[in-house]
Amino acid sequence: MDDLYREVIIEHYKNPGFRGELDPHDISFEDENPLCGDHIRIDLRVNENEVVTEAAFSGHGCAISQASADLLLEFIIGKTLDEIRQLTKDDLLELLGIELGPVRLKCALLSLKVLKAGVYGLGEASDSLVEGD
Amino acid sequence: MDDLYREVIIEHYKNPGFRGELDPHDISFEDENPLCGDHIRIDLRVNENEVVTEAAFSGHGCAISQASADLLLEFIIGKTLDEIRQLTKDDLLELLGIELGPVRLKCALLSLKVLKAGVYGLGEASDSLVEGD
Amino acid sequence: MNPLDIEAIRKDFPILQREIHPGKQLVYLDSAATAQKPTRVIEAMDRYYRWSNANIHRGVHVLAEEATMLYEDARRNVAGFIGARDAREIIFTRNTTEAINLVAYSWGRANLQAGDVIILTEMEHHSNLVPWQMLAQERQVRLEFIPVTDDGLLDMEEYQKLLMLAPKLVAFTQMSNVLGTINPAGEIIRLAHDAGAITLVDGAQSVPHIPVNVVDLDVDFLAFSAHKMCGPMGSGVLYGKTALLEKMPPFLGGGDMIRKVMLRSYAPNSIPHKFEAGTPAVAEAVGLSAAVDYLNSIGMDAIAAHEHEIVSYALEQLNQIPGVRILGPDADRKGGVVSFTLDIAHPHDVAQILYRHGIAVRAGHHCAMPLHDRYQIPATTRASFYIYSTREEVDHLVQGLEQVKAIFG
Amino acid sequence: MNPLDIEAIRKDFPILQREIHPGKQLVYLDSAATAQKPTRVIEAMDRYYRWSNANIHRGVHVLAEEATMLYEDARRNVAGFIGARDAREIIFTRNTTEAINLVAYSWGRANLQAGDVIILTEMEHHSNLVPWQMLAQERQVRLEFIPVTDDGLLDMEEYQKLLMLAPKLVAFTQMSNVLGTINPAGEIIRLAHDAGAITLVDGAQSVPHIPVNVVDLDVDFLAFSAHKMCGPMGSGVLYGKTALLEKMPPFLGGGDMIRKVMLRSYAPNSIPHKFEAGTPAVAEAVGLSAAVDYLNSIGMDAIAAHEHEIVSYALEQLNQIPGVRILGPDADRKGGVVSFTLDIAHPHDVAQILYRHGIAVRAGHHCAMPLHDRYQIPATTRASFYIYSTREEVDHLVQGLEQVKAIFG
Ligand SMILES: Cc1ncc(COP(=O)(O)O)c(C=O)c1O
Ligand SMILES: Cc1ncc(COP(=O)(O)O)c(C=O)c1O
Repeated sequence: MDDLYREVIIEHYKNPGFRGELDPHDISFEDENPLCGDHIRIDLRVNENEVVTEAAFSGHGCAISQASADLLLEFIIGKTLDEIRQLTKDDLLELLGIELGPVRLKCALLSLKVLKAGVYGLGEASDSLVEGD
Repeated sequence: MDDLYREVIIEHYKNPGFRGELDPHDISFEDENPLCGDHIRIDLRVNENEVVTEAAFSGHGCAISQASADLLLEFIIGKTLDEIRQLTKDDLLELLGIELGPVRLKCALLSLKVLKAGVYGLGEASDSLVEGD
Repeated sequence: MNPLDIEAIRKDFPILQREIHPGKQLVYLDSAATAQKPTRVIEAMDRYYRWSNANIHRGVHVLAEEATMLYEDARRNVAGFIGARDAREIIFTRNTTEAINLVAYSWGRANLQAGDVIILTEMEHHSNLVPWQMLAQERQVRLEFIPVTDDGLLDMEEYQKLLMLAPKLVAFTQMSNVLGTINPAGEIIRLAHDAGAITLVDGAQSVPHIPVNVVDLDVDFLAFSAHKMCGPMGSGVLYGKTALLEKMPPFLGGGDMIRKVMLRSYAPNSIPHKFEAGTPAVAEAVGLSAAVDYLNSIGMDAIAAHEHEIVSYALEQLNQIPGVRILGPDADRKGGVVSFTLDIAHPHDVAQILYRHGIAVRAGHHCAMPLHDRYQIPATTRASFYIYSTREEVDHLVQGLEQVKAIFG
Repeated sequence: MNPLDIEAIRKDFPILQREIHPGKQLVYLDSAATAQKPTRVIEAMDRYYRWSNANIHRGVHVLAEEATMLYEDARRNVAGFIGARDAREIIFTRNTTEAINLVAYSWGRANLQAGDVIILTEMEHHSNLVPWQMLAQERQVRLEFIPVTDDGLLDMEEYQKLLMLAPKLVAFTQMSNVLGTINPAGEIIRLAHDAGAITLVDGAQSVPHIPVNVVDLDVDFLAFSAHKMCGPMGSGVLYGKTALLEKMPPFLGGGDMIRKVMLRSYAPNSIPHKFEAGTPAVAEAVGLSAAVDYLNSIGMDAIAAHEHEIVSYALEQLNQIPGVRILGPDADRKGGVVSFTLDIAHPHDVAQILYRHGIAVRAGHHCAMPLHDRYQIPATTRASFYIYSTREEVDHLVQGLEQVKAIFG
């Protein structure tokens, strides 16, 4: 049996460390997964060296999408924007530590997609930001 | 093996007794089978008792459609219009003496359809004239 | 009416034998999305391809004649199944969606002008919304919606008021794929006709599950899908009254739908062929016909009764679980569909965890976003039943939900 | 390139084993109408229904994920088969006819105005004529036709003249289903692009029989049908360049083609889903994918070479029969299609008598009435070949024609 709902996921879902909004922020982006209605907004504050100092997410959705956002923000604190641009699908899946079918993969990747679209300053979040391996 | 092309059919196809046009005529009608392009026109002369005295067909098409027209006209000479109105698909098939699949059936019935549409004085030949048993 | 012999019926469906996880047999509670197929339907198509496959209507060889006969027999069989008087009133499409689009493009564009009103309902599937939205946008047609009450019924008083707008068309689902509500189709149609409107019934959920008779209903158009009634994918049906179909312009152009073609113009064929352009899905029609035979052999009354029993039991059981909120009316007003939310877990997580136990349900908006908006919830978990569903499967569902609560509680 | 092992290939097709009359095995010479299906295609669909059947895209249970994966794998497989760079350029339709109608409705209605010119050819199948006639009628678009020469080729000089009309679209068949002519598609497309037109290729006859690469051709739209390439009925493909597809409005409205739906408006999904409304024909896509695998395992070059050999032999043999008149060019310019007339017998009678000998050919206008008008004949008899066709079958055809002459002579 898969361990999609291993404790760390449930823990981050029920008691997220980074839920909230940052106002003012340096970077903010939001998007949703039309398939299931999962919605994520991410706000970042970065210092003059482009290092992320603070991060928060808001929105709603399934445990996978919300826990993934929380784990992701925990991971990027102290990273540079350039390092964030290099993040891949595999990095995120490693953070989550689970295997996902194609439908739930979209839930997991939503936060990474939103994050990268924000960091790249794009008008629209594209699947190609998190695909391609 | 079926005897669709038994001698009488080929004979009526190659040497039809009633091919031609009647001018003037009392009744004339023509129609075609859009599926295969078979085309039949039938002209009739009737006397004051509504008895068919002369008949002719023209047009083009497969042996079944043309032989069927020739056999049909041979059969109706001397018949009344009322008798013609009573003719059914089975009557024609009996004249032909063959069994037909649904596609070729349309070829065989074209002459009967044209004949009855003409006798009924219809604007259009309808399949319902030769169906329904 | 005898209860169904479920044990025997389940043996007819090979997929129900599948083990999803070691020791966990498939519990398929997703029949509203698509029904499973009995062996006889699968074999009918298999036999068609191994024995009779040909293109139809224009061939004189035996394969072409057999294929034509099988295809037209399927049409007659489907006509009989819904009580249509004339097989020419049956048009084969890909699915319900295409059938409704056919009406919107052909009847709609020929008959509706700016300012004309179409009445729909708040519980429609996207398939019975978007085609009319497209038409409304193109032609400035006005869409109005019969509201849904808190307990999932159509507000018939509001409907009567909307009818005063003199609508040209009333299009509604006979059974909601989310709420399960079985709408009073006969009454809705009668009132529409009195107001001078024609009617379209989305029968995607009703035709597979309850007896439907187009003459009794006096409905003008009825659309449904083979794949939800034990038949194959790629096959759907539009029923239309002869008088309407004959006056409608063609929809798709191409082979078979024509009587004659010149370089710059064409003359259309008679119905139903006028609406079937190109090589049709013959094997799929054969499969649908086998599905109709299968459903007839069991009886639509018996099927409806069986589903009523299962859904009653499911409501009873689910209502006992704290935190479960069920959408839609009570069992007497609905078919075999139960959509619900659980307070502590998202529907996707619910479905995923159920699936760990071999239970296939669906989570999401079920192609009815506006209805979910109406209830202000983004998604639900849906269990849906069919001939092969059992009380034990409902018990599995309930046990699965207990697991969900254990994980998220 | 080795010649095909025809004996082995024929064993893959169950229907070819069928005895039509006692002692008379089926001689199937009607593959241009529809191809027969190898066991692996039939079994792929069978397995799908017995093991993985589910509705796609929105389910989290294993069946839904398997079905989604199978469906999207089929898309990628088809993309690879025609050399498309991106699987999103592949839209599943019912058949070639629907694919062409999709372009006429969506691209056509969004891009063409009164007075705009579309160039077609005199050898088009009704499927690539009627959709444009409908559009022309609705929008006062002007249709022009590349003439066909007496020996069945497109008149390229006339084409160049027509291009001076600055057409918006050039739509033509890559291979005629009557003449067998393989048109110089690359050149036609290049000239069209130079003149500022986009291009649509009807690949119904070419994709099954010769290697086709959309990137090499630089074609904008390509339409074809699964059932003519060893795949199932109810499945067709529209290839379109991403840039075009993304700008086109949706065609059919309903489930899956949307991103978001409100009561009175919707936002469309991205391509290819934008053009696939409602439950798609998943089993059929799986069948098509198996057919692609089958054709790839033999090789399109080998298939084309085999058909060239058979059609050369057929032309040689038929030309020796007095009274036979063959339409179209010589073997070097055509695929495996031979349409002919016999002076003393009508094509229907020819086909019927051949059929007595177990030989399935087609007689009629083959959905190309204007082409037959061009040659001033109402109908032809057509023999068409595929991977499983043999020289012996051509010999049977010739013997059958001798019988026709004996009866009518
Ligand atoms: C050249 C050509 N175009 C289009 C078609 C139409 O294909 P379908 O009937 O599968 O839509 C055919 C086959 O009948 C054809 O031969
Ligand atoms: C009520 C209702 N209408 C329409 C549809 C659309 O059916 P299909 O996807 O087969 O076109 C469905 C099923 O998804 C449905 O449940």
